[in-house]
Amino acid sequence: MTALVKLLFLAASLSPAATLLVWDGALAWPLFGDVTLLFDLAPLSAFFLLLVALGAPLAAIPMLRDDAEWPTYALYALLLVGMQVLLLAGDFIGLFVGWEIMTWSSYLLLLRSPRTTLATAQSYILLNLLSAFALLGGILVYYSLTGGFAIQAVADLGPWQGLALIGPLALAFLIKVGTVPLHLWVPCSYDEAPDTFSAVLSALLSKMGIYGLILLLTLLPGGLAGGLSGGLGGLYGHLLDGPAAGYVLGWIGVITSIVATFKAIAQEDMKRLLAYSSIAQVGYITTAIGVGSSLAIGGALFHALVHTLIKLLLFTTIAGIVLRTGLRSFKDLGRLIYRMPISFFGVLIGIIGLAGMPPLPGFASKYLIFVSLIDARWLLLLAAMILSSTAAFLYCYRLIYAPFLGHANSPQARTATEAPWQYLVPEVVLMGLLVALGLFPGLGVRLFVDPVLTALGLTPLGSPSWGELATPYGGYDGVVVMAVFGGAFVVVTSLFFLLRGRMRQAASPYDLSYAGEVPDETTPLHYGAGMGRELRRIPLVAWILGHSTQGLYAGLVRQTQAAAGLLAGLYSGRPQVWILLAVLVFAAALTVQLLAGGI
Amino acid sequence: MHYLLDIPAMIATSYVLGFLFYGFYRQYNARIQRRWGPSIFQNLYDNLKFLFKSETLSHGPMFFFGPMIIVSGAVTTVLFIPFLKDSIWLQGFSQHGNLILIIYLFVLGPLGNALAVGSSGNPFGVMGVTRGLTRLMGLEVPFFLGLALVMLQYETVSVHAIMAAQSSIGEWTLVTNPIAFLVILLPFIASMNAAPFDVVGAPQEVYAGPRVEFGGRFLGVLMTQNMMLSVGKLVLLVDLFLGGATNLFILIAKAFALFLLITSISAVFPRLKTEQAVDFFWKVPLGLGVVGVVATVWLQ
Amino acid sequence: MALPLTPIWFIALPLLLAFLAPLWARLRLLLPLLFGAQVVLLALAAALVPAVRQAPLLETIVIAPPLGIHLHLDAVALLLVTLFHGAAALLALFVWLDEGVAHLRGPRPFVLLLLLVAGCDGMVLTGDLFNLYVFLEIAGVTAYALSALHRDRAGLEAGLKYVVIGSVAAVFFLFAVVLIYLQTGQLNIAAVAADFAAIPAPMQVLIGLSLLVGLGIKAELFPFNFWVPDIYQGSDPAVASLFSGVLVKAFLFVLFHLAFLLLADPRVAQVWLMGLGAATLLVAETVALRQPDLRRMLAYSSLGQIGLIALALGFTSEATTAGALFHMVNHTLAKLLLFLVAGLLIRRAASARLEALTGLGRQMPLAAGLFVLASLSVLGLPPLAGFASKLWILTGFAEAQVFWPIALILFGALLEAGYYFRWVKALYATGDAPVARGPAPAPARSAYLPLLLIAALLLLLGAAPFLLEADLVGAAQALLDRAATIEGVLGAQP
Amino acid sequence: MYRHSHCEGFQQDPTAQELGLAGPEGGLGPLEQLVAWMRKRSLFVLAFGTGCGAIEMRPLMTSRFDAERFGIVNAATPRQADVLVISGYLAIKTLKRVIRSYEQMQEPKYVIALGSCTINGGMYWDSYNTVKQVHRYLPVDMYINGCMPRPEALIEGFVALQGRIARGEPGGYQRYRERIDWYKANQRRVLGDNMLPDYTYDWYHAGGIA
Repeated sequence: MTALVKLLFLAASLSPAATLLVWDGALAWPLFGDVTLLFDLAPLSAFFLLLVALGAPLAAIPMLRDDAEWPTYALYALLLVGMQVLLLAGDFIGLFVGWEIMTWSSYLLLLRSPRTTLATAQSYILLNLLSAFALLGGILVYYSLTGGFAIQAVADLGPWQGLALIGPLALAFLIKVGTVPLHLWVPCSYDEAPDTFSAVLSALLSKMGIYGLILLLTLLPGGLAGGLSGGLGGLYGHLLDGPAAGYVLGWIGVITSIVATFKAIAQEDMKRLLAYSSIAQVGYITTAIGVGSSLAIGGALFHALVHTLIKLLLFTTIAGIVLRTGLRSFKDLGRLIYRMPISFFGVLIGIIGLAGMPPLPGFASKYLIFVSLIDARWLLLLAAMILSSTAAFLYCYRLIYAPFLGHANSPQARTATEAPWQYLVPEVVLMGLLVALGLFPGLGVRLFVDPVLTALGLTPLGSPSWGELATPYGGYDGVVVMAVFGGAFVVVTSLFFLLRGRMRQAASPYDLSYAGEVPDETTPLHYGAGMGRELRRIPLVAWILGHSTQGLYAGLVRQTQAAAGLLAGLYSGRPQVWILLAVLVFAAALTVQLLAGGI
Repeated sequence: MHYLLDIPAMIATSYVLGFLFYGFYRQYNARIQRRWGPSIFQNLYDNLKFLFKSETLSHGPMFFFGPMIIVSGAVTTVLFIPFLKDSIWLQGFSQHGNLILIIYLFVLGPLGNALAVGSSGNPFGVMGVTRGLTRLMGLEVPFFLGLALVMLQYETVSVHAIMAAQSSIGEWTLVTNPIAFLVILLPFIASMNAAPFDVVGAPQEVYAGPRVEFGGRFLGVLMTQNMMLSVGKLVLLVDLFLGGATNLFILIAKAFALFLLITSISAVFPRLKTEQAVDFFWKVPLGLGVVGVVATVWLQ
Repeated sequence: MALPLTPIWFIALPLLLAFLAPLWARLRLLLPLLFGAQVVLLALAAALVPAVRQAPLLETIVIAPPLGIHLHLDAVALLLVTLFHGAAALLALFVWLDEGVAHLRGPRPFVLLLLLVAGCDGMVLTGDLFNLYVFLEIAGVTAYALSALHRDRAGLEAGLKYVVIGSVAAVFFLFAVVLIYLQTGQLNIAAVAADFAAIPAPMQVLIGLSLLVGLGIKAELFPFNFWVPDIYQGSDPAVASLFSGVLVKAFLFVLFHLAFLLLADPRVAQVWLMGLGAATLLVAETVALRQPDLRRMLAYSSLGQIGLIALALGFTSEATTAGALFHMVNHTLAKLLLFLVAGLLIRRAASARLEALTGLGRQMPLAAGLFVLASLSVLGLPPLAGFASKLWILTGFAEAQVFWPIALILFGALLEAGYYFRWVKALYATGDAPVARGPAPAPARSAYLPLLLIAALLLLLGAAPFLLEADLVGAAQALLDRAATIEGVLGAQP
Repeated sequence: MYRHSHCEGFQQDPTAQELGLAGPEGGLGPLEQLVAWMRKRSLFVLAFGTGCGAIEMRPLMTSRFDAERFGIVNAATPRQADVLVISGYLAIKTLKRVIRSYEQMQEPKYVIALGSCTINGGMYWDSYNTVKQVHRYLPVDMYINGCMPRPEALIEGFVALQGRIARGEPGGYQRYRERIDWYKANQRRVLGDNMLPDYTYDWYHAGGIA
């Protein structure tokens, strides 16, 4: 019985891939009046559907492990359906339907976790519904402008109309993306969601916001085709070589990534750190979308792909650790490298990609984004992005050091075993994909990015060879980098062994040079908890870490509650009050009307 | 075949220049302190001595691979930097690389080594690594901004093209875009791990920082890569700002001039704390960079 | 003899059955008949559809001129009647299948339920002010009795309060009717409408306002709806579902029907009705945020929905009106489901408090799932019916380039989500073991049949709203087209 | 009344002195010579300031006497050091740390003990708490006597050590490895249950001998 259910579940998780492969032709489903759902597969949505098709099964396999009962499976399938509807939709109503199905099914999935608190659940659903309703509002504005729901570029758009159209839609998508200060729901929900589901939240759901943002650009006059004159550029003119409106979006993205990066460094919880880091990564994509040039959109798409793979890998691996140790805090783990080697390599590959280190694809996408910023001559944005992407090294190092290196800080960490195969299979697959993509960025561009760019009317990046990533500003060859590094590594290692002398293995992990002292288990040797404390002495970082948006939202909630209490006072259970009020209102209205009537 | 000669040539050049420069550095410091100082080959002696230590303590596989990774990173970096202008020699694989790639390769090795430091389990080492990463966070911003000014000036990220664009002294980036040079100068000193930004390996404070557990041949390996990488960085700056070099002697001369400037600055300043350094980078060089951006980009 | 298919049966059949209640009680046929009657009437309504699509049916039974019973069955009336009987049928089925609601299975509730539905039918069907008043009183009185059916303190208090406020409303309404009769000497609505314009303006205002207050109290519009939570909380959830699903709709219809008919220019009423609707929506949704009692929360939520419907109907554009009628249908279904599920949950937890229901979803997964489904529909989230109707309303506003109601409705929906999901979270919460459960056993599986039926309807209407599109648009036209109605009625009069 | 036999260090144990290891037969090969010369030219000093003698290390390193001329520089950690300088009298409490640091140094490694106190306890000759003869616990390569020995003396000592290194004479570390049991016994006698872990001991006994 359960086996059958799990089999069905796997089949369902493969449905996006099936859709991607076999979907052809458009389907129309009338609702009422002139509202009709059109389903069609455009290259842009095909790209994001590809992400879902990749991610869905890989995220589903670990779910087979935990004895999750059928509701989880059903909701996950529903979530996939929602995403497919969203991506296939050729009109806004279909988009909204998919969006909402995605929202509430993911919310119900979030509730499956025993750790979810009321505050988390409420912040998740309310902010996401705010996004959804903002989307609906924008859609209605669009409808009143064009008289239809089909997604296509608006013919001509005044600045104010543009604002009225862009404003709500951008709000909706930015909430989904989780940009500061709308990111409240992201960390807590990613953290408290079921461990195997956080991967989906971070890897797939956030990408839907990206899809929306790119879709938003295509709405504007001339779509993206017009280069600078099209997209955001068509709205409020240009700043340097980029669209002025995009400059704002760019800063939103970069500030998001900076804030999120520093918050991530300060986290004590692995999943929370990953949550903040995914906010930061998506911030880069937002910036790139703000630039809106061919390079930038290419970089954004590439980074979306890479980030999906990386976050699936990292969240799955961390879920494995949590499964085996039951611990999620940096200060409790340590020295797992000997206990969970495969997981170690998973996290290693993940953070190398996250840090954007060559030769993994994280560098390719960042390279495209950097070059696009230079091309747009937005150097200050570039510097800010460098800040966050360099600061990212800190939390990347912490992510690998605290759990895997150093000293085991808890009995669970001392006795943990390697994660089960349901976790390892996706990890290995993802590692392979990442390495392959890092070797052949040109191939990745050719297969995934260029079709979308051509469909959007942008000039494709093109790639002379599989390994080479080419831009007008010059490129690099992933194969050569990897080959040179690998060759150097082999040569150096062999040379090292040619040298005379003995290698001596440390007799115990506590055989450390410790100022002549002899440390032991009781000595606090694991630096995982305190890492990055001195950052707080840097004024900027201290300011960022010292502030939070929670107070704002809490205040909002308090005020609403107060208003509710005030109004509830009206609904006292005393009939005489009711009647009195009714009569008073009657009299008042009568006098008003009569006076207004002027008799 | 060409590569078989070229690659060893590049590695040898960077190594030899490396220990000579550092030997000079120690003598120079000694003279400033009214000492005789060691011989100019002292760094070679130290390095070889460590490489021939008869015993080396290792803390496990990851600890062993760290130094290997960092040397491979240094070699890779050097091989992606063109040493000479319009010459087929000492080019390595620089046609397949670019400036941004090189900047990232600079930190590739140290990050790999950081894993080894972590796996040694010595908290002082990890403290040093954290300081190093924090300092990196501080210095990369103005450093990259300055380089971005250069990239924007020549509208390319290829070192070859930038070098080729500066044929005469009048066209050196140092002359045409001095502000960019000023912006990157101090961050560059920090990236060379020279005073006053050398708090990472503070011997008494964090017990030699990242290197605390590395002895014997590992230490020799680390010294080797340090020398090579420093030379690589110097050569890169020569390529970018001093118009590159057509032959080895000009290269040495220009690199030495640059090195002299750096050592002179670093010899006379006391050490900064980590957060002081970062704050400094975000105020002075970055502010200068912003000024540069406004002056050279916005006002055109 | 073949009985003619006339609208009169909608009222006559329930009355007949109700008066013969003791007989049925003896034959143990109460529950089957309660269900059967509704089904029969549903069938009758279905049978009448083609005829009504041609032209509204008129039926006049003259008692003593000018007194008589004028029945006027047009598209909108048919729609509502169908809705009422559908809802009543589902409720009856639930009462039949679920042994839990013992106090709803005797002869007294049998009579009351039938009379209530009959009264509502009458209000919708009648074309005569005096009959309207009569039916209004029938429905009202039965409602008082029903809410007091629960012979406990809360029930009796609710009943008493209901009597008080209801009679006040009736007074206002009667006052308006009397005034109209004095002014025009007419009681036939159409006839009144024809020469309402002749009445001096101040008198028009007086009549209009007293109508507004009287029906506003009954239809639960904002400044007059303070009584609602108490009543819904006090009376049995099943009964409350009938109030919120059927009774209120009938009153709402009457209010707007009169407003559209009497006023030559609906804009006069527009500001009042839309304003009241908006106020109701906002206030109710806000107050609901802090309700610790499930029944009160549902009551406020239904107030909010009423406000939304009033807002949309008041706008008097065809799209919004059709959407509003559609929303009436959806809201009736959703609230029926919500209240019935709430009844099950409350019975299980022996309390309606939030903390008492914590974690109940793990014990009654099906009930909790249905609760979530209905909440999603009320919130107007796709792919459920509530979404379609809300979208219809919103597009109606967008077409007219009027955006403040859109913002208001979306904001209201957000507030609504705020409290609905609070309850959903509570249902699925884990950790602390929920407080002591009542002795009541889990309800019979069969009891879920009607609930699942409603859920299926919600899904169907959400996925394929075009099934009802023709009827809804027709109804909207019938409701809005004043001239046609008057002409049709007066033209057909002896 | 105080008796010599109670005072640790006076029980002469001649074996420690007698023991000397033969150098490599037939001198050094060219590569060994080169390596030896490199080792001679670069000595990283772990200056363990056990006593007042530490005061003499500073002028040695700084401008006046500038030991860096001889390639003698300070090392931060024992892992990087070649020479362990025990500067002055060695309390038993400090002995443990000194041994620990010595064992953490990587071979080849040398020990220089300076000051009379390290030779015979000096002015602490009758202290219950001062190690009299360091070579019973660590293989001292070079004693530099005097109280205090001036930096010139230190330099002379270093130069002498360099000479031994260049000639390839066996260092004390070899003796330590050969006689580890004896050294450990001595250490255990004074340190008692405050003994340091047996990492090196186990390593040598696991066949770590080259």
